[in-house]
This record gives sequence, structure tokens and C-alpha cells, in this order.
Amino acid sequence: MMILGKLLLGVIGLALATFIGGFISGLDRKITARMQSRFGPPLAQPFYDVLKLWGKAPMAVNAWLVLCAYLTLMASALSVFLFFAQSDLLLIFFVMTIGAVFQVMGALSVNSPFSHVGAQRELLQMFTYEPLIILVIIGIAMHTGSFSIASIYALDTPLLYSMPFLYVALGIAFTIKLRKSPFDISASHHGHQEIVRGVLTEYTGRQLAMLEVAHWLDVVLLLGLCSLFWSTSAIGLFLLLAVTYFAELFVDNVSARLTWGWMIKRALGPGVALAMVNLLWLYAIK
Amino acid sequence: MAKTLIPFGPQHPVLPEPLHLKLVMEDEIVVEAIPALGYIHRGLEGLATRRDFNQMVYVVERVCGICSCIHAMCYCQAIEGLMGLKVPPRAQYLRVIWSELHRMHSHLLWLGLFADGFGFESLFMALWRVRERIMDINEATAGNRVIISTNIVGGVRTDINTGYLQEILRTLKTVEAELKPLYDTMMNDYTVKLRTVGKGVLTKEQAWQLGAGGPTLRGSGWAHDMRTLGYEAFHELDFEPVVETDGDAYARTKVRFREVFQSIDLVRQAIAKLPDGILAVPVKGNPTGEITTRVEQPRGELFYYVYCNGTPNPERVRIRTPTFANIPPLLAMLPGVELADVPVIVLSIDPCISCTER
Amino acid sequence: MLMGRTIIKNLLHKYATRLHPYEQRILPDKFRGRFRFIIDKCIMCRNCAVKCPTKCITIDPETGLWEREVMACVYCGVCADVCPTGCIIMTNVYRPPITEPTKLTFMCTPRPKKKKPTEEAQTMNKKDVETAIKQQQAERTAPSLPVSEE
Amino acid sequence: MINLKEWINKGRLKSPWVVHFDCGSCNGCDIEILACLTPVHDVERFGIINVGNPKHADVLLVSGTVNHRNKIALKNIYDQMAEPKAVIAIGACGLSGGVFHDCYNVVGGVNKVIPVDVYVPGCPPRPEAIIDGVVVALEQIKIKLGLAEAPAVHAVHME
Repeated sequence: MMILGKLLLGVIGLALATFIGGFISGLDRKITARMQSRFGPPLAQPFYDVLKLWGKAPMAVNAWLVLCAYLTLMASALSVFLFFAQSDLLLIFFVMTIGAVFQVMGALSVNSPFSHVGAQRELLQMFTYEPLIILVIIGIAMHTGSFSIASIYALDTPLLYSMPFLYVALGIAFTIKLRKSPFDISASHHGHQEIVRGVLTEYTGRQLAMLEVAHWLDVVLLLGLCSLFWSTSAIGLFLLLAVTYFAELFVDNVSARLTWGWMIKRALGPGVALAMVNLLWLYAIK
Repeated sequence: MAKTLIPFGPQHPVLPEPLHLKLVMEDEIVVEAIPALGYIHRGLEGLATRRDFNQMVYVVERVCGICSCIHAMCYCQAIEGLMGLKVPPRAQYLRVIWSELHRMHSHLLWLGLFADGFGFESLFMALWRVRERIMDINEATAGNRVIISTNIVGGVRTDINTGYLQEILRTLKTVEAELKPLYDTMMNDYTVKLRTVGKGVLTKEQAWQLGAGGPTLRGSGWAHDMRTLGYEAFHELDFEPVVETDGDAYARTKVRFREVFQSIDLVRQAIAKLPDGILAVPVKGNPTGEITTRVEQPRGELFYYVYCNGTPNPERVRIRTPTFANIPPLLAMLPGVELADVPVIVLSIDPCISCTER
Repeated sequence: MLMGRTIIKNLLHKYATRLHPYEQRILPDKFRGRFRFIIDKCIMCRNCAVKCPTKCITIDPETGLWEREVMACVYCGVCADVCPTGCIIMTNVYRPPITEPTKLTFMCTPRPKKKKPTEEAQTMNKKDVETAIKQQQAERTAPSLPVSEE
Repeated sequence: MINLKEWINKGRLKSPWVVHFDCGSCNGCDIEILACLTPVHDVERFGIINVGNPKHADVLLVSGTVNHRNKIALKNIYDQMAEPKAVIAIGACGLSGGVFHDCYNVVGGVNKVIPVDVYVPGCPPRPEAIIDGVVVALEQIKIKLGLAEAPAVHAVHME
């Protein structure tokens, strides 16, 4: 009965996450536009984009690319499903990673140099954000004694009180995953960069639509991870997420795109250092 | 390490123009940059033999849509020189006003594109928003936003009335106020500095030897500005060439941004000194002989050679544009930089391919 | 971070966008937009055809054929400046997009002949004129109006 | 399934991604196209994004004359775009060659190389005219999809 309930929760969560992800993406574009003193697109714009891309004539370069797009979407969906089914955090993390890896593999399977450079940069980004997320998960495990999400909901004080530095590290990882400035290195929303849309260049039509949905799901998953830091009250959770996302938008709009060298030196290093300090602190108070 | 060949252009989102650069890459480092031109060649100079010298004004305006007014002005100066026409003072001042407005909108455009080149979208939007104010002035005073078609042989076509001059001054005040924080961002922001300082360094000697021009040359420490020749009304206005000494993309950005403020100042001076009088002198007969003229375009020195043989059609119109001079320095700057810095360096010379290839 | 003040200011103030198709902006009087022809006033002087830098106006004084390549016009306004009778007027409304390649053709009163052209030229002209009229009849779907916008 | 098709068609009309190719223009039209993206005109309100990648784009904006070298590039870009697609020729040069129509290296308008759906006249056209052009192009896509009937030819344009 317990398992059935969890499965049901996972399915409902996944369906909801898709809509929330698209909505967040629309809100993101609207607020970004307003920050740039523009009117901005309608809130439902990401849905229109995805529907349109779904209806485009197929133009895939090879079968591997199509397969990779499906696998990326499935991995992202599965990780969100597992999150809402309150599964193991480590498992969720690995499933999420599989999605990112397949996206890169698809980009590497074609012959375009833009796609290749984008894929290499995406791998470097993964190299940066994955240790940070893993350290956050370790921190949570150290605090609660278990990798399960249910154990976090059992806490009576928010995680943020004991893990503020880890939250900052998670914020860095979140910015990279969102593909926002200064970390829109492998791909960017508008494609105004030297490698066009980088890792996404060769995905077209339906495949691009799937990757877009996968991206929404990844964003929801990472917001979910952030939400664990204030699991005690719904209002606090919502406020934390709103502040976090607004901070992301703010950083996106006040900074230029930087290079992967800087990302590894100035994002991974301090991120890991912050996380380590927090982990030591957690170890000390135990 | 295997070498990869990355095509940069002819259709590329960072560079709106069809410059094709074949970048030979080793890892993410550029080993060699091979330019391929000719995507935009129209054969405009050949039209000179089929259009009369008055019609050519409108043709040379369309050499480049960004600095159209300055092209037309340089060509008109050449024909006026051949025919011995004295442009009325009011027309001289009006030409200065429009050419400085063009310099401002061109520099703002470039600054925006440059910001977009390193992924600073909100700065791009903010600079282009300011630029629209200049475009509104162009539209209201000359009748079109970009290609204003105000210069004719012997003077200018249209006047700016006194009421609108006050409006221009008001707009310039707003522009200046809006640009101050953006200047601060462009020059002092940590992320922007990371992307521009030390990128694409051109030393003082190199810049001179490779024949760079305009802000690219002035960014390397040479006070070389054609406006100091004092053509049109520039000899009555007070200004100093903007010079920076570092020779990198940051210095060139600074030169251009400071030139925007300089242009605002020049327009103010010109409006204050604007004399009354006729707009154009009548043109009779056909030009004969050959002449060269030089003016300062937003991108550097613009050079016209015109040869006329007494018929209405000029026999030869030869244009040497600043981007043509700036391509050799660009190719010297590119090897050894990261791929991420290529747009920054390519844009830092402010390439105008349509000027170069005509 | 220096951009922060600007973007927060933008967020709190009204957007700068002109909501174009919903709010029509009246362009300045000087704006060189589409032309208005009062073709009855035309005296077939061919000034506009000669001065046009694009060479997009063709006039045949003998048949009264007045033709303009709308697609090639660069809206410089020279024809309006040089027209002695003011039959070409520039308005401040820009020309809307079109979906078919078009050409603007008018028939006006032919100018009475002053000199008799040579035999050869006459036959040449006649041929040209005939083909032009045929083409024009094929292209025309509506009768030309005396006052009309291009 | 019919429902999904309707939704997709709605999406098509609400999110025309554009790719811009400067095909020998003098930059006048290019900067006006870029000006459309900026705060004062902001075409993102119609869901228009300049994607820069022909494989993702629905609408091709071409500015400038076609010459013997770039006609190959233009054809390539057009062929790389997935259906349904539309082409907008911008400016007098893109329409017919404009002031350069009798230059030696000019082939002519864009319609000599690829089929054009909408012509935006002007030298350069105002950003407003370009926005109108995209709106008209969407009408053309609607007609292609069978959602609307072809309008009666406007007498005013055809005289």
C-alpha cells in the first residue's frame, strides 16, 4: 500500500513537474525581459515553443541522436518521478547524470564542430556541478543519517540552518545546470555565441522539444533539491525557492558569459571549499 | 592533438555580417585564422560609370548602412573639391551634427553587439535602448532611421528647425544620463573585465606597422583622428582625439565609449554655433580631374579617390574603408586565443564587411 | 554586479516597448514613406526618371506609360523633390509588406509630339510600347485610379 | 490526436523562431532586424527569437542582394530549415536588387534563388515594417497549413 501510494505520488509529481517546469521557464523569460525593460513573451511561450518543435518535419542527422534525445528525456523524467516518490537521493542523482551524459553522447555522435565543442564544454560543466551536488547530498546524509528524502521531511528544523554554505554550493550548481550567465558556456537560450547553441545545435524538431522538456524537469528537480533545505513549512519553502530563482535571474542579468577555465578555477574551487567547510562543521556539531 | 576546423560565418549569430573565418583549432586554442571574403561584393564602384555624380551620392550611402551619412559626406567633399564649390556654413554645421549622430549610433550599436559577443544580454539591450533615442532624432530630422540621405553635392537637402534643436539637446541630456551607469558597467564590471582586459593585444608598433585605423589604432596609443584635419566645421569645434594606450579589447571599448561622450559634446558645440544661411549652393556643370578626400568614420579613416572626366558620370570612384585596414591586425591578433575569445576579438575591430567588400 | 541598479530600475519601471501592431505610432512629418501619385498632374517631363538613383522609374511620353519598380525603390525622395508639378508626394506612412512581386503602372495623357522622330526609332519605339502595353494589361487586375498610393 | 494537431498549429503561429542571413546587404537592414529584438520594439512578445541556427528556425530573414558567391550559402541555409518554413526578403536589395540591381556581381532579388513568401519594402525598412512582415509571414504559414484561405488580392497593391 505504501509503495503504491509512493508510485502514485511520483506519477502525479511528474505530470505536475512538467507543467510547473514550463511555467517557470515562461516566468523566467518574462522577468528577464522586464529586467531588460522589454515587454516580454507570454507566460505560456515555452509550451508554444515545444508544441511547435514537436510538429516540425523530422530532420535528424542519425538514429543515435534520436535515441539519445529519448534517453535524456526518460532519465530526467525518471529522476523527477523518483524524487516525488521520495526515493533515495543518490539514486536520483545518478539517474539525472545519465540524462546529461546521453545528451552529450548525442551531440558527439554527429559531425558538426559546433556540437563537438559544445559537448566538450558540457562535459566540463558536468565535471563542475556534479561534485557540488554530490557534496550537498553527502551533507544531507551526514545530517539526517540517511540518503532517503523521507528522513528529511521527518526533521523539525530546516536544513538551511545547519547547511548554509552547502546551499550556496548548490546555488552554483543550479546556475550551471540552468545554463545562465556566467555559466552559459555549452549552450545558451538565444544562441548568440561562438558555438551557436553548442550542445543543442544538431538536435532539431522533436528531439529539441524533448531536450527542452528534459531541461524543465531538471530545473524542477534542482528546485526540489533546494526545497529540501526548508522542508518544515510550505510558505518558507516557497519563499526560499522564489528568492533562489530571483537570485539566479539577477546573476544572469548582471554578468557576462565567462570561460570554462574560469568556471573550474573560480566556481568549482570555492564551491568545493564552501561545501567542505560546511561538512566539517556538520561533523563537529555531531 | 588533432586539429579541428571551425567555420565562423558566413551566417553566424554573433557576427551579423557574412565574414567567413576558418578557424584552425587545437583543443580550444586558435592556431590560424583564414579569412574568406567576397560574400557581399556587389560591384558598387562599377556603378559610378552608369550613374551621374549626383545619383552616386545615394549609391555610396549604401556602401554601409551604419555610417551612410559619412560616406556620402566624403564623396560630396570630393566632388565639391573638384568643382570648386564652397559649402555654406550652415550646411557644414548640419553635416557635422548628422555625422556625429551617426558616430554615436554606430558606437552604441557596436558596444551593444560587443556586449552580446561575450554574452552580456542585458547590457546589449540597455545600450540599444539608448541608441533608439538617437535613431528617433535621425528619423525626425532627416526622414529615415539609418540611411538618412541628407547630403547632396553642394550642401544638405534638409534643415533642422530651431525648435527641434532644443529637442535634440534635451534628448542628448537623457542619453548622457542613461549612458553613465552603462559606462561604469562596461568599464568596471568584474565579469566584463575578465573577458576584455588583455584580449587581442596590439602593441603600439604593431598597430602602426599593420596599418590599423580608427579606434583600433587609437586604442594602441596613436592620436590619429581624421577630424583633426578640420574638414567641414570641425576646424571651428573644440575636441581632442580619444587615446588609450593598452592596445587590448578593453582599451578599444574605452576609446569607443569615450567617443560617444565626445560626440555628444561635439553636437552640443555645433548646435550652439549653428549659423543661419542657405543650405546648398547650386551645382552647375560637370566635375573634371582627380581628387582624394579623407574623413573619420566611426571605424577609422575613410578614403575616397574620385576621377572625373567632364561627363556627368565619374570615371572612377575608389573607396578605401577602415575595416579593410583593420583586417591584417585582426589576423595577427587571433592565433593563440581561446575559441571563447574569438567573437570578442573579431568584434573589437568593429568589422564592417559591407564597407570592405562593397 | 554594476548592472544591478539598472536592471532593478527597469524591473520597477514601465517597459520601454512600443506595442507596435496594437499601438500605432505616428511617424514624424519628414519621414520618407510611401509615395502618393496625383497622376493627372503629370506632364511627362521625365525629371523623376532621369534623377532617380535606382533608375526604377520608366516613362514613355508617347504612350503615357508611367511605370515604377516598387520593389527596387530605395525611398530616397529625389523624385518628389524634382517633380515640377508636385504629382509625386511623399507621405509619412511606411509601405506595408507585400506577398507578391509588384510593379506600379499608370497610364496618363500622352504628351503631344514636338519633333518627328526618325523612321527607325519610331518602329523601335512602337514595338517596345506594344509589348509594354501587353505586359501591363496582363499584369493589371484593377483599373488605375487617378489618385492612388503606390 | 486531432486535438494535438490543433495545439501544434497554435504553437507554430505563436513561436516563429527566426534565423537571419545577411546576404550582401549594406548592414542597414541587419541593424534594423537587430533593433527589432531590442527593448523598444521587442519581438519576443510574439515569441520570436533569433536562434542563429537554420536547423531550429521557422522563418528565414534575408536582407540584401544575392551575388554569385553567397547564393550557394543562401540555398544551403534554406535547405537546412525544416518544414514548415517561410522566407521574408527584407529591404529593396532583397526584393529586387534595389539600387544595386545593375551591378555586375548582383544576381538580383532573393526570389531568384529561393521562394519568398513576404517582401518587406523600404531602404532599410523600419523595425515596425519588419514586425508587420513577420505577421504577414505567419498568415502565409496559416494558408500553407490550410488554416486560412488565401485572401483576395489587394487591389491597392496591385495597380
